[in-house]
Amino acid sequence: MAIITYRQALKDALAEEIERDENVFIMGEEVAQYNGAYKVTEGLWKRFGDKRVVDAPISEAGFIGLGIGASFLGLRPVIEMMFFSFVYVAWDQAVNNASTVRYMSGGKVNCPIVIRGPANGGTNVGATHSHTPENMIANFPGLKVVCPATPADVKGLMKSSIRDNDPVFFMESTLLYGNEGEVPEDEDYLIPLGKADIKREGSDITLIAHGGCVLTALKAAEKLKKDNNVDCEVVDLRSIRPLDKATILKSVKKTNRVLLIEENKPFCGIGAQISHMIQREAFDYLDAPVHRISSVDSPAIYSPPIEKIQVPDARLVMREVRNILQIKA
Amino acid sequence: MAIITYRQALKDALAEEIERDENVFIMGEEVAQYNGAYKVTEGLWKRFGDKRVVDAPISEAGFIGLGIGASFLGLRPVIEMMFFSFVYVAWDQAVNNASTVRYMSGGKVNCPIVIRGPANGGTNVGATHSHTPENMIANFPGLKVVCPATPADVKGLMKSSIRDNDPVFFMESTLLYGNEGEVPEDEDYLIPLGKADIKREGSDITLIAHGGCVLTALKAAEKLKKDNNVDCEVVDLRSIRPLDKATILKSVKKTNRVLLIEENKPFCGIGAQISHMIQREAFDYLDAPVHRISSVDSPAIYSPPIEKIQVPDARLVMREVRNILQIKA
Amino acid sequence: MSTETPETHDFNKGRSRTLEKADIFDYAKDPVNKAMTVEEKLKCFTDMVRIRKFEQAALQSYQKGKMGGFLHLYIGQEATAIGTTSVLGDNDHIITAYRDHGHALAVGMEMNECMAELFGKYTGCSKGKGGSMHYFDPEKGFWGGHGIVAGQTPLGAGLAFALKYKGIKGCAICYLGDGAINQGVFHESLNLASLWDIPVIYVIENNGYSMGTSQQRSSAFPEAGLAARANSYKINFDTVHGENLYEVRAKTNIAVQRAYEECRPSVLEIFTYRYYGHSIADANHQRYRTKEEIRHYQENKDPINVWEQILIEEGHLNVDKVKEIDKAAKEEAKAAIKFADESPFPPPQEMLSDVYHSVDNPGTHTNEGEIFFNDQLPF
Amino acid sequence: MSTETPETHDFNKGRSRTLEKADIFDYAKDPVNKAMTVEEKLKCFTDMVRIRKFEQAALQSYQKGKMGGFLHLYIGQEATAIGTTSVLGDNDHIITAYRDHGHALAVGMEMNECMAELFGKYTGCSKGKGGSMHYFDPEKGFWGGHGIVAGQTPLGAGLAFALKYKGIKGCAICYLGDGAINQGVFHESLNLASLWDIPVIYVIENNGYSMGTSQQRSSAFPEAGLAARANSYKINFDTVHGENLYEVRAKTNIAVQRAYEECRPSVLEIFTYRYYGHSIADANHQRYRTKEEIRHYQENKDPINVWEQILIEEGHLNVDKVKEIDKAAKEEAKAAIKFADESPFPPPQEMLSDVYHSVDNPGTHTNEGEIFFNDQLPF
Ligand SMILES: Cc1ncc(C[n+]2csc(CCOP(=O)(O)OP(=O)(O)O)c2C)c(N)n1
Ligand SMILES: Cc1ncc(C[n+]2csc(CCOP(=O)(O)OP(=O)(O)O)c2C)c(N)n1
Ligand SMILES: [Mg+2]
Ligand SMILES: [Mg+2]
Repeated sequence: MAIITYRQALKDALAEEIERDENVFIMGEEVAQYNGAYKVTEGLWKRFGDKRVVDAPISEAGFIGLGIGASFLGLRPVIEMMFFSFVYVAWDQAVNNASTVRYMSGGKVNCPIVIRGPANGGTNVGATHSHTPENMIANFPGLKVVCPATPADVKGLMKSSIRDNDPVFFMESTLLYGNEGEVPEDEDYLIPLGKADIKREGSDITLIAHGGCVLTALKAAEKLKKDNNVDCEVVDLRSIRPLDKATILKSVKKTNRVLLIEENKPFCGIGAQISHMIQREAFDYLDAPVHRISSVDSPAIYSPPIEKIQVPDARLVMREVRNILQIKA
Repeated sequence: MAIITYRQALKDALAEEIERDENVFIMGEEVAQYNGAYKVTEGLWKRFGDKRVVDAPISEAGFIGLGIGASFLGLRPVIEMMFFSFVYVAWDQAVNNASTVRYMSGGKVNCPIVIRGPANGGTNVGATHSHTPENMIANFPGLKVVCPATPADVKGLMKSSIRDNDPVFFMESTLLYGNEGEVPEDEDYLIPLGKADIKREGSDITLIAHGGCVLTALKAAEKLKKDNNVDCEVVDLRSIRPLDKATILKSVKKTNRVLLIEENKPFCGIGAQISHMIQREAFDYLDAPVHRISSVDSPAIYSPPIEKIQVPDARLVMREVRNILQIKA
Repeated sequence: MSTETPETHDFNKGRSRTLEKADIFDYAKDPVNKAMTVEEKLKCFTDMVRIRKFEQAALQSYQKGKMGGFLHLYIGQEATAIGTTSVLGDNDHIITAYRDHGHALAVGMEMNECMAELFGKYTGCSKGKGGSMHYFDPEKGFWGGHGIVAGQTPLGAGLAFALKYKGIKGCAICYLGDGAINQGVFHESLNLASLWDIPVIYVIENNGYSMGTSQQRSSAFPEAGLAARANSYKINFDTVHGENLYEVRAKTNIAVQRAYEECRPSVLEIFTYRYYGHSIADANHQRYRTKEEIRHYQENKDPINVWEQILIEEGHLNVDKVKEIDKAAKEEAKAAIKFADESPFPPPQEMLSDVYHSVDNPGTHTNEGEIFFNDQLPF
Repeated sequence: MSTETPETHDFNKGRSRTLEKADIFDYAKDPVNKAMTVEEKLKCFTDMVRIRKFEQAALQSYQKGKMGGFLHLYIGQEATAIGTTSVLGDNDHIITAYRDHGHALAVGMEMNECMAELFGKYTGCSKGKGGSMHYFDPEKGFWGGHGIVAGQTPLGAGLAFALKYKGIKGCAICYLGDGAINQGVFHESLNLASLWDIPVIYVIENNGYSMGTSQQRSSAFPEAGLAARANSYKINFDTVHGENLYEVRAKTNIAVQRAYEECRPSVLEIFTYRYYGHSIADANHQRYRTKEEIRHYQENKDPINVWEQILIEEGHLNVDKVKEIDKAAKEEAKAAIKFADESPFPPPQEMLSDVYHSVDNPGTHTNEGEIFFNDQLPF
């Protein structure tokens, strides 16, 4: 195992799958000659050439639609959104076409496409650029949604996503790209979609998160252990749809208390769905209502110090855990 | 009070507001000369002319964006979506521009636009045409979402929506257009956004719904009374954002049992949010977990008899109420 | 007859800019038409008749309450689907909008599966899941049936892109309506197609109206012709009299050869007409167009009549033979109704299949966990 | 000097199709320029210098860590913002993309509020909520500042639509980049603008690149010029040498008069150049363009230098005066930094204001119930 960045792990996954399957190609704005706005595809154009790494004009609806059509004939496009916020200009193509075509054809048409890119706030790029649409996308039966938090996960999940025969929305975070971690070098290192990972075991409370919030939860958990001797279990969902209900419920039944942490806006965010599911299926195990932390319910603010607290941070997680456990700070 | 259809009540609201405020105009595909695909605007073009009732080409992103821009200067466009599913081709304009502009301008720009049209399944028009995006739209801070179920409500809420200075998504149902009911004729008949209506009082269980599902809930409630002597309270949300939390919680605290009914797809649907809210704020009042009925979690199927049961029906509501109350059928 | 230039009382003055006189004998001499066997010519005739009889039968069944939702009839436009697809080869593909029955039958889909789909039956081409607007038969190169106006336009580019990527000499035809050209995604698709040399052919079936809206009311500069929007992207374009099968074939074939040989896109605007309303719900279609206009097209520009006349003049067809073909098509449609009527609806559990490949093919994916989120099911 | 036709070593051969020789003296003689007072001429110069100094100061502050997010510099393009807005009247409006500092200062926004916005301060033009990409000042007719490429294009049509609706003689200028023209929504906007006679002027600021992509790699048929896409919609268009303020003004004025008198849209493509990378993050902008190319523009086509030369030749400016103006602008920028630095950040509760008009103006709406759904707040 090598210690590499999230960005490098992602790039390795892409490169390995391009190498492995001639139907895999990457398409997006500035992914080739420019090496990617966030350098995820750095060096791939040089290595694989124009056919496999394709620079597209600024017309997301056009090239996502094109990718979907190409996938019908067996190609496996990996489409980069420079920011996931930009998928909104292609929303009909991405969610309506990709999610319905298999169904409406009675199973005759498949759509093995991956749409990937960063979906996070906290980088002071303003409201138009900071959307986190994983909840909306996962609302569509027919789509899959993956949100990896660590270098190892991003690699194993990207490889599974590319090999998947359904449309997968693969949501990264610009704030994670530089993080380092151990990553298996096995070329068939595949993590199943829909398998959560317990990133920290604990018995007092279950913290459930995905993407960047997993790290926030872990940070808070360490601090809570130190400060209050509280043992948090941290469940990293990794995949939103499919969702590892079994792992979630098992942990909740063990700890009897839950705090959901997400960067989604609250109304109908991921946390709402999981909260409903937990109270529905583990009602009698709950010692307290399911608590939840999300981004503050307003458009993303630019002002850097204010945006910092608009998205969930460890301090707030700690405050809420203490609140649930009725510990005085 | 006159007995008129939902369609007529909507049309009256539009006509009265056009008459009242010279900044109000209607724009959409086939709204003028064709009288509207669902005849909501029938006669308005003849009465008010080209300026106030505008036929638009098929370019939803273009004319929704145009409406948003026009609203900056004080016009009050009412944009018809022939189907609400078509808002997806204009998603970036509708949700990103409309929801962020006031915030990003520090409050300097307002966007008093209404985007209205039917958002329902159950009419055998297939997966591409049957989306119910109220959950996704309400996810955006900055937007308001209204879903009226009755002729009186559609009138009072439309009038309030047009007079509102924020962007309002007004979601109707083709299945309700023909329904009749008493409607006040007062030209200032305004129903506040965010005020739920208890459409039926009861003490055994609270049924919460919006749009067409309110009628499903009422039908089930009558039958349950007759068959099982169960008294259901039916809360019609009417408005999704703002949301009448007080009325919801009050009813739940009275009945101690809840069934949420919605046509949304389940994952992160409206019901998820309300379920979370109820268990969070009325945990100790719940005698059973919050139950929920949504559309079956697949794209809308065409086949008419199958689609009938894909969306919530009274039979299923009754089954679930009996299940919650542990009544044998 | 079809040889006249569009008259000024044509529904849409915007489109009546002078076209060269369509000389059927010239197009008949086009190599792609000269190469046609008598059998092929008769097949085109038969298939056009079959589309018409199929839809007439479907309409009747609709009126009897046998189906729901929309029904967009193609009647009047038959030469477009038949003419364009008749010059295609095995490596070519097509994709269209919701007015898709004609294209489906043109590529060889059976009346039975098509009718059963309208009835929402399990034996339908999409198992009753897609309905009228969403027919599919990838094995015959038919990729739908798409309900969102212009939503299919980048998909069509994608099909052609895939052919090029795989080194297959082929093309994709993507059909769209005259109203669809105002959707932005079509322009994005044109730009990509030209920029990347994608062998896609956009066929604008200009039937004069998008629902109740004529081109003058929806498209700026209609007098230039809608296909002329291709100009901005340096894409070759042409206009076609849609009632003349020879002309449709000849001009489509030029585009197909361009796709094969130069890997370049084309845009064709085919002037045609729909006799019925926009859909079954459009009962008042005589509000936006006159009876005379409809009659004018039916009498002078009916694609089946025009082709019938040609084949009679060429000596390949006579009145008896026409009657025979008519009758056979009618009976085929009638049998399709019977088939559809007697077929079962999909079982309710079918609601949850064909959503995910991974669910329908367990063991082929690395997937775990819950993928559906039903609190309870109605069956 | 600016009079030469673009050389073949220009960054983008696609755009170097023959333009008529730009004769500054001709444009100087244009009525709109002849009518300029010396004061107005100097104001244009001063304002271009102010934009440049403001951005240079902003860049330095960025490098010192005073702000976050993006910073898209306008330096090199100043004559576009100043030239186009200088012919506008009180009833005219503008809207632009994320590269918006130049336009903001051009309409008279203060350096202080603009700099404070970059610093994320409460005294910023958007209270620190919008940031660099999202400046607004409706009172000065400036409607943003929009982050989504081409997302502002229908909004611009909407502003102009509202003027016409209200019977106000005015127009709206909507600026966009050369990369933005490939977004479908721009085409939808052009169609609507022409179809409905909307007095909107689209100004394509063609600085040669969209991030690292030249027009040849993103736009089919670049040799026709990007403005030529207006052709499809029968919209008048023109191309403009962006380094020559007289030319920018003269050609903008023609479009403005067309909007006033005929209520017709226009498209202008202004050839210009950005000296810095796409944004502060684009450190490697010399990967996609050469140092020579940048130097060529700076030496031959710098809008401030060109205008300076003209005013010196006209006798309105001299070296000392230039220095004075430079110095004043620098000091103004420095003061703005001080202002921004000393201003407070918005209080955390500000997060929840300016989301809804109804929340900020209680009593003015018929609204009840919960509108925010925070389980808890961080402050
Ligand atoms: C995005 C979108 N907007 C609106 C509609 C509703 N609609 C369906 S067909 C149609 C008219 C299309 O006309 P045209 O493209 O000319 O095709 P035709 O029906 O004449 O074959 C409209 C407005 C839709 N399906 N999708
Ligand atoms: C829909 C969308 N796609 C992509 C981006 C990312 N992006 C921001 S600016 C830009 C380049 C735009 O170039 P151009 O239109 O030429 O304007 P310029 O930056 O040169 O002023 C890109 C790709 C975006 N903001 N929005
Ligand atoms: Mg049409
Ligand atoms: Mg540019």
